[in-house]
Amino acid sequence: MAELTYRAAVATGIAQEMERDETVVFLGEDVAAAGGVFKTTEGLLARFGPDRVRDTPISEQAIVGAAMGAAMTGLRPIAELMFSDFFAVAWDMVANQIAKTRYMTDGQVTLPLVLRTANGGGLRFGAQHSQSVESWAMAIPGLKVVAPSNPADVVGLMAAAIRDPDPVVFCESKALFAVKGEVPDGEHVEPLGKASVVRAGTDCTIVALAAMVPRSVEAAERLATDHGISAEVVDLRTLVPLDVATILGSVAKTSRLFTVEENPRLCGWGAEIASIVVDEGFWSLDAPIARITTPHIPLPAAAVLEDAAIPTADRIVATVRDRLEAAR
Amino acid sequence: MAELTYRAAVATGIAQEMERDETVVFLGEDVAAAGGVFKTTEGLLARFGPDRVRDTPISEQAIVGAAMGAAMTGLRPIAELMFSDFFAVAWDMVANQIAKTRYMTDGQVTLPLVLRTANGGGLRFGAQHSQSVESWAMAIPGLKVVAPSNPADVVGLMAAAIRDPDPVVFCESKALFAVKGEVPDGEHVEPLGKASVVRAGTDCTIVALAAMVPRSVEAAERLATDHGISAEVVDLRTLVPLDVATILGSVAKTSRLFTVEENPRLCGWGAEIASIVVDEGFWSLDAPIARITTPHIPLPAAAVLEDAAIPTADRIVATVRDRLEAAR
Amino acid sequence: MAPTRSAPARAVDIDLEVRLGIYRTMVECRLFEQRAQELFFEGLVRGTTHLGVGQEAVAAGFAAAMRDDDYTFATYRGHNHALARGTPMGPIYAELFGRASGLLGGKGGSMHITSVEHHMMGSYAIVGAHLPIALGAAWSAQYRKSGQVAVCFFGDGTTNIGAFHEALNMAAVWKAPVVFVCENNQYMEYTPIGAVTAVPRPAADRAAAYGLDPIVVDGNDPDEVFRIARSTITRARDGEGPSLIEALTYRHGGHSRADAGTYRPDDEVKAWLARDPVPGYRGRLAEAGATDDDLEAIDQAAQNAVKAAEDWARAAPEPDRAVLETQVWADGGSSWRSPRADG
Amino acid sequence: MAPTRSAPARAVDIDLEVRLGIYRTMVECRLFEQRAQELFFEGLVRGTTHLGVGQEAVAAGFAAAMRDDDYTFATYRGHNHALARGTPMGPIYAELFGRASGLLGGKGGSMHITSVEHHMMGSYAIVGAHLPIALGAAWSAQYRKSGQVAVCFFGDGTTNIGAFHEALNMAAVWKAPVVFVCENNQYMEYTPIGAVTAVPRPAADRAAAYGLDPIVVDGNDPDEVFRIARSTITRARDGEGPSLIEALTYRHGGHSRADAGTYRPDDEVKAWLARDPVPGYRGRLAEAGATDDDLEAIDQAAQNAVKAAEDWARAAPEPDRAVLETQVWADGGSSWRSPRADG
Ligand SMILES: Cc1ncc(C[n+]2csc(CCOP(=O)(O)OP(=O)(O)O)c2C)c(N)n1
Ligand SMILES: Cc1ncc(C[n+]2csc(CCOP(=O)(O)OP(=O)(O)O)c2C)c(N)n1
Ligand SMILES: [Mg+2]
Ligand SMILES: [Mg+2]
Repeated sequence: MAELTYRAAVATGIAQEMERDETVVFLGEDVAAAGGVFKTTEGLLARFGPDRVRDTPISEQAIVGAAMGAAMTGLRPIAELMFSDFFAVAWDMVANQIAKTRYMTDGQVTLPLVLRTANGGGLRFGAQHSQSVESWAMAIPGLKVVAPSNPADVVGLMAAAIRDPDPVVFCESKALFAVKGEVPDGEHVEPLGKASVVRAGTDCTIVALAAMVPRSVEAAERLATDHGISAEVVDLRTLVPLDVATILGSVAKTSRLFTVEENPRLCGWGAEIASIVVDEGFWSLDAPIARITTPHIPLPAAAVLEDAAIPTADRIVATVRDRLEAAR
Repeated sequence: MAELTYRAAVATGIAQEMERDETVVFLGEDVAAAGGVFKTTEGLLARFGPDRVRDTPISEQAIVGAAMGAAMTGLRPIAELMFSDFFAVAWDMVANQIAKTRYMTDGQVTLPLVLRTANGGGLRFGAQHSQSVESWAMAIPGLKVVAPSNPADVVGLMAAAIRDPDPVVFCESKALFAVKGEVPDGEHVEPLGKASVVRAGTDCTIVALAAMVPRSVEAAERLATDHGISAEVVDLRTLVPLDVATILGSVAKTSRLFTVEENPRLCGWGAEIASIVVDEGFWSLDAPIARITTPHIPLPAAAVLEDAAIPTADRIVATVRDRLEAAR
Repeated sequence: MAPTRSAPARAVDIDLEVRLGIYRTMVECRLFEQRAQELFFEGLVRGTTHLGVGQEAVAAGFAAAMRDDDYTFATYRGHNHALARGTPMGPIYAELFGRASGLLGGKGGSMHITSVEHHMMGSYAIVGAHLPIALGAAWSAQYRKSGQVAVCFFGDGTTNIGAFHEALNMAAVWKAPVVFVCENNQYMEYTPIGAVTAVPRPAADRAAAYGLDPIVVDGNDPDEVFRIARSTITRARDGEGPSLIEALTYRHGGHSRADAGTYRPDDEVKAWLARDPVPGYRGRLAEAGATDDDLEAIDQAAQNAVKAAEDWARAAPEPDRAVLETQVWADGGSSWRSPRADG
Repeated sequence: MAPTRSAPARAVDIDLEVRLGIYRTMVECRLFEQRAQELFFEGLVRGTTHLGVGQEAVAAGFAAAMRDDDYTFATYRGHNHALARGTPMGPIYAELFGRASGLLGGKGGSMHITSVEHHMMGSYAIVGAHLPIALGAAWSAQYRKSGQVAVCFFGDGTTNIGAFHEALNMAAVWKAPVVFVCENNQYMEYTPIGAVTAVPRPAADRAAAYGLDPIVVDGNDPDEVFRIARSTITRARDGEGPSLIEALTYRHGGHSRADAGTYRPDDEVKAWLARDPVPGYRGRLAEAGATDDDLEAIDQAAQNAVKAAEDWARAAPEPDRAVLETQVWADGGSSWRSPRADG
C-alpha cells in the first residue's frame, strides 16, 4: 500500500494503463509539457513520449472529436477537458456524436474512450469554473459516468474506464486533489457500476458521490456521536451504470433516504435516484426522501457564499437530524 | 376565436410581439427569406424587414452569442435553433454565458431573450434530430423553460416569453406542428409558471408536457371509458418556473402520480417532480410513482422503433391500468 | 457561375479502366438517388433524405483515388459516398425504408449511413461535427503508422461553423493525413452561401488561415476531381499533412425531402443542369475510346442493380421491437443499471 | 520576437493631454495589478487572478480612443480593461477579496469583472465566448443606430477556438461595428502559441479568411495602439464594418495565480521586460515635453489611489449569506417555483 494524493492517483492510473496497452493515447490543453494545470498528468510526457501524450490548441470540439475518431479506428484515447464546465463547448461531440454513434450504427462503431475532467467547486473559481456536470452526462444515453471519492478509486476506476469498451465521462473532484489515501500496490482495477457502502448504519441511508462522500461520512460520524443516529453512507462511485441494487438494499434496511449532491438542484442525479426509490422501494420508505443539494443557482466566487452553497457536513447533520427528529 | 395550426401560431405569437415592441428582433438559419425549415416563421421578413428578421450563417454559437450581446444592450432578441439537438453546439453560450451572467454580475446584466427550437421526435429523423432537450435546460440555473402543447399556448406563452426579463428556452414540438386549435382573438398572453389541469380526475394524476399532453388526455379518456379509471391530466406548460402547487394539489386529491416524458429516462423532468412529490407530498401518496418515458436510448429512425420508444396513449393506458389494478 | 470544363485531352494521364470505373460509380449513384426520391414521394422512404444528384463526380472521383482501407467521412448527404466506397445498395435502401435488414438495422436512417466494413466511417447530421472526427481517424492512422488517409466531405455552409476552424487548425499543426473536401453546391439549406459568408470562396479563401494552399476544382469534372484526389491523398500518405479542397458543384434538386429548390434562379439551375456530370462524362469517355457497348453495359448493369436492390429492400421485414434497446452500450444492451448482485 | 519601436517623432499627431491620460491609465493598471499579486500571496485575494502586467498599453491605448458609450468586452484577464474604462479600483479589489461591496457583490470574482455603468460589459472566462457576444452588442448598436462601437479583447490562444471563427465571419457579413483585438502575449496558458497554431500570426494570418485586412501592431507602444484604435473604431462607427487587430505584447508574470511562467526562455522574458511599456512610455513623454512634475504627480496619484482602494476593500464586510440566492432571475430572487396560488 502506497499513500498517494488524489491528484497523483490520476497520473498513476493513466500510466498503469498506458504501460500495458500501446493503443492508449492522451490529449488535452497543457497536459503534456506542463503536466496539466492541476498537475494531474505530470510525468506522462517524459514517460510515454509526444506521440502518446499531446498538447493541443484551445479547441475542445477538436480535442473531443479527435478522441472519437481515434477510438473508432483502433485506439483508446483519453481526452482531458481542463474544467468540466468546458464540456459545454464540446457538448455536441459528447452528447450527439460520441454517445449516439454506437446505437445509430447498430453496433458497427465502438468508442472506447475516456473524457477526463476537473469537476466541482470549492476553489473560489466562480460560476464558470466550478460546476458539477456529472448529471449532464447521466442524462445522455450511451455515456458511462464515473466520479471517484478517493485516491484508490481514482486509480481503480480510471483503469476500468480506460479498459471499458464504451465512452466514459470521468469526473475528478477539484476539491479532493490534495486529499491523501492508500492505494493498493500493483495493478489496481475496480469494476464500474458498483457502489460501496462506506459506512454501515440502520436509521437512514445517505447516498453521496465524489467530494460529497467524505462530507457525508463526517456527518454520519457526528450524527452517531452527537445525536445517536446511525446513518449508512453509500458512495455511488459511478452514476452509469447505476448500482440500483445497493441503493434499494440499503433503503430496505433503513427506510429513510437522503441524497447529497454538489450539483444545482433541478434534475440532478439525486432526483433520478429518488424517482427510482419512490417507485421500486416505495413500500420500504417510512418518511419523505430529502435531497441535500447546492441550491438551484450558479456558484458564487466569494468564499462565504460558495461555502454556503455547496452541501457541508454541518448541513447534512442538521437536515438528517431535523428530518429524523420530526419523525419521532 | 380563430383556428390556427401549432405551426402558424408560432409566427402569430412572434408577430404580435414584434408589432408592439420595436426592440424585438429575430435571427436564425433560413428563418427569413425561407420562412424557416418548418415554415414556422413565414411572413415575418415581409412584414418586419431584414433589419429585424435575419438569416444567419450556420454558426449556432454566433447566433446565440449575438442574441445575448443584443439582449444586454437594449434589444429583446429571439434566436432560432433549427432543431433542439443543436443546442449542444451552442451549449456554452446557453448554459455558461446566458444562464449565469445575471448572477455573476449581481444583476448588472439582464438578458431578456428567447431561444426557440423545434423539439422532440415522431418524424423519423433519427437520433440527432429528434431529441427532447427541455430537461437539459431545466438543469441549468438561470434559464426559464417553456414547452406548449397547443396553438393557443404557443401564442400566449411565446408572448410571455418575449416580454419576460429572463432568458427563456422555448421548445416547439415538431410532432404538433400540424395540430389545429382555437386561438383567442386580439392580444393573447399567458403567464409563465402556471400549469393547467386539462382534465379533472380523482383516481390518479398524470403530469405531462408538450406532445405528451394530447396523448395523456387520450389515454385518460380511454381509462375512463374502458376501465372506469378517473385520471387527472396536468399540462405543465413551463418547467421553469415550475408550478409545484398545482402538482401537489392534484396528488393530494388523487394520491397517485404518473409522469409522461418524451425524454430518455435518466434525469428527465419527471425525476425532479417525483423527487419533489416524494418529499413534500409523501404523506398523500398511496402508491409508487411511475414514470412513463422514452427508454434511456438514443431515438431510432425506423417508424416502428420510434413509435415503440416514445410514450403512446396505449402505453400510458396500460401502465396506469396495471398500476391501479395491482393496487386493488 | 460555373467554371469552364477542362480539355478532355489531358485525361490521357488516367487509364480508361479507371475512368470507366468512375463513370460506373456515377451512374450507380445517380440511378440509386433518383429512385430514392421517387420512393420518398411514394412514402416508402420515411423521415428525410438529402440527395446528391448532380454531385456524383466528387464522390466517384475521390473513391477511385482512395486505397481500400482509407477512411471516408460524409454528411447526411452521404449516399453517393457510401456507394462509391462499395457499400451495397440493398441495405442502404432498406435503411431508408426503416427495415430490419437496413445497413443500420433501421436505427440510424438516411442521415447516418455507415459501413465500417467498407471504411465508410459514417454520415454525420450535425453540421461540422465530422471534421474533428475525421482528423482523429487520421491521427490514429498516423500513430498506428498504417498509411491510411481520411477523406472528409462536407458542404459550403459548413465552412462557417466553429468545428471547421478547430479541425483545420489542429490537422495542420499535427500534419494529420486527412483531406478535407468542401462540396460547394452554392447553398446551405435554402440560403445562398454568398449571403452568409465573408469571402467569395467559402473553403479556398480560408485555406491560408491554416497554412494551406487554396485549391478549387471543378467538382463536376470527374477527371479533375480524380487528379486532385490522387495528389492530395498522396501528399497526406507521404506525411506532408492535410489539404483543403473546394469542389464547385450543384445539387440538381432541393436540399431535402420535398424541397423543390425554388429559391434558386432558373438560369442558374439551367446553367448547372447543362453541366450535368453524368452525361457529360459519358460523352467524354466515348470520345476517349470507350465503346457504346461498354457504356451501355454499365448503364444497364446499374439499372438492374438499383432495381434488384429496391426489390430486396421492399421484401425486407420491419425491425422487431425487441431490438429497440440493443446496442446502446457495447454489451449489446441498453441497461444503465449494473446487474444486481443476485444476478 | 519583439517588433521595433516606432519613432517618437510620429507622435505629434496625438495631443500630449491624451498621451498623459494614456500614461495615467497604464500606471494605474500596473500598480493595481502588482499589488493584487501581492495580496494574492497574502491570501487576501482568493480563488484565482490573471494579471495583465506588461499588457497595459493595449487597454490604455484603446480606452483613450473610445467614446464613453462604446462597449468593452474582455477576458478573465480583464482588470486593465475595467480600470481603463473608469471602473473604480475599490470595488474591483473588494470583488477580488470576495467582499459584499465588491463590484459584483462577491458573486462573480476576479474572472468576471463587469461595470455596465462604465460600458465595461464583462469579463468572460470561457475562451472565445465573448466574441459572438460582442458581435451581438455591435449588431444592437447598428440596429439602434446609436453609433456605438464594441471593442472585444482576447488572447492569441483564443484564435484557435470555434467561436472566434463564427464571430469573425458573421461580424464581417453583417458589417457590425466591432473591433476584435487579439492581445498576442505569445502563450495560451503554458503552451507557446506557435506550438499549436498553423500560422505564424494567430490573428493577422486569419484576417483574410473573413475578408479583413491583416493588422499587426506593437502592443507595447501606446501611441501605435491609440492610432490603430482610432482608425478602426472610426471605420466601425462609419458603418464600414469590423476589424481584427493583432497586438504583440507579453505578460511579465505567469498565466494566473502562483504560476511563475518558468516555461518561458529567460532571454525571451528579458527581451520583453526591456520593452516594458510603462517606463518606456514615461521616457517618451518626457522627451515629448511632459515635465517631471506632471509625470511624478501621475505616479503619485496612482499610488495613492491603489492604496486607498486597498484600504477601502480591506474594510469591506463579507457578503451576507442572505444574498446567496439573489439575482438568479430578474425578480431578484432564485425561485424556480412559481408562487403558490395561496401566495
Ligand atoms: C449545427 C447544425 N446546424 C444546422 C443544421 C441544419 N442543417 C442541415 S443541412 C444544413 C445546410 C448545410 O449546408 P452545406 O454545408 O452547404 O451542405 P449541403 O447540405 O449543401 O450539402 C443545415 C443548416 C445542422 N444539421 N447542424
Ligand atoms: C473553452 C476554454 N478552454 C480552456 C480554458 C482554460 N484557459 C483559460 S485561459 C487559457 C489560455 C488562453 O490563452 P489566450 O487566449 O492566449 O489568452 P491569455 O490567457 O494569454 O490572455 C486557457 C486554455 C477556458 N477558460 N475556456
Ligand atoms: Mg451546400
Ligand atoms: Mg495568450
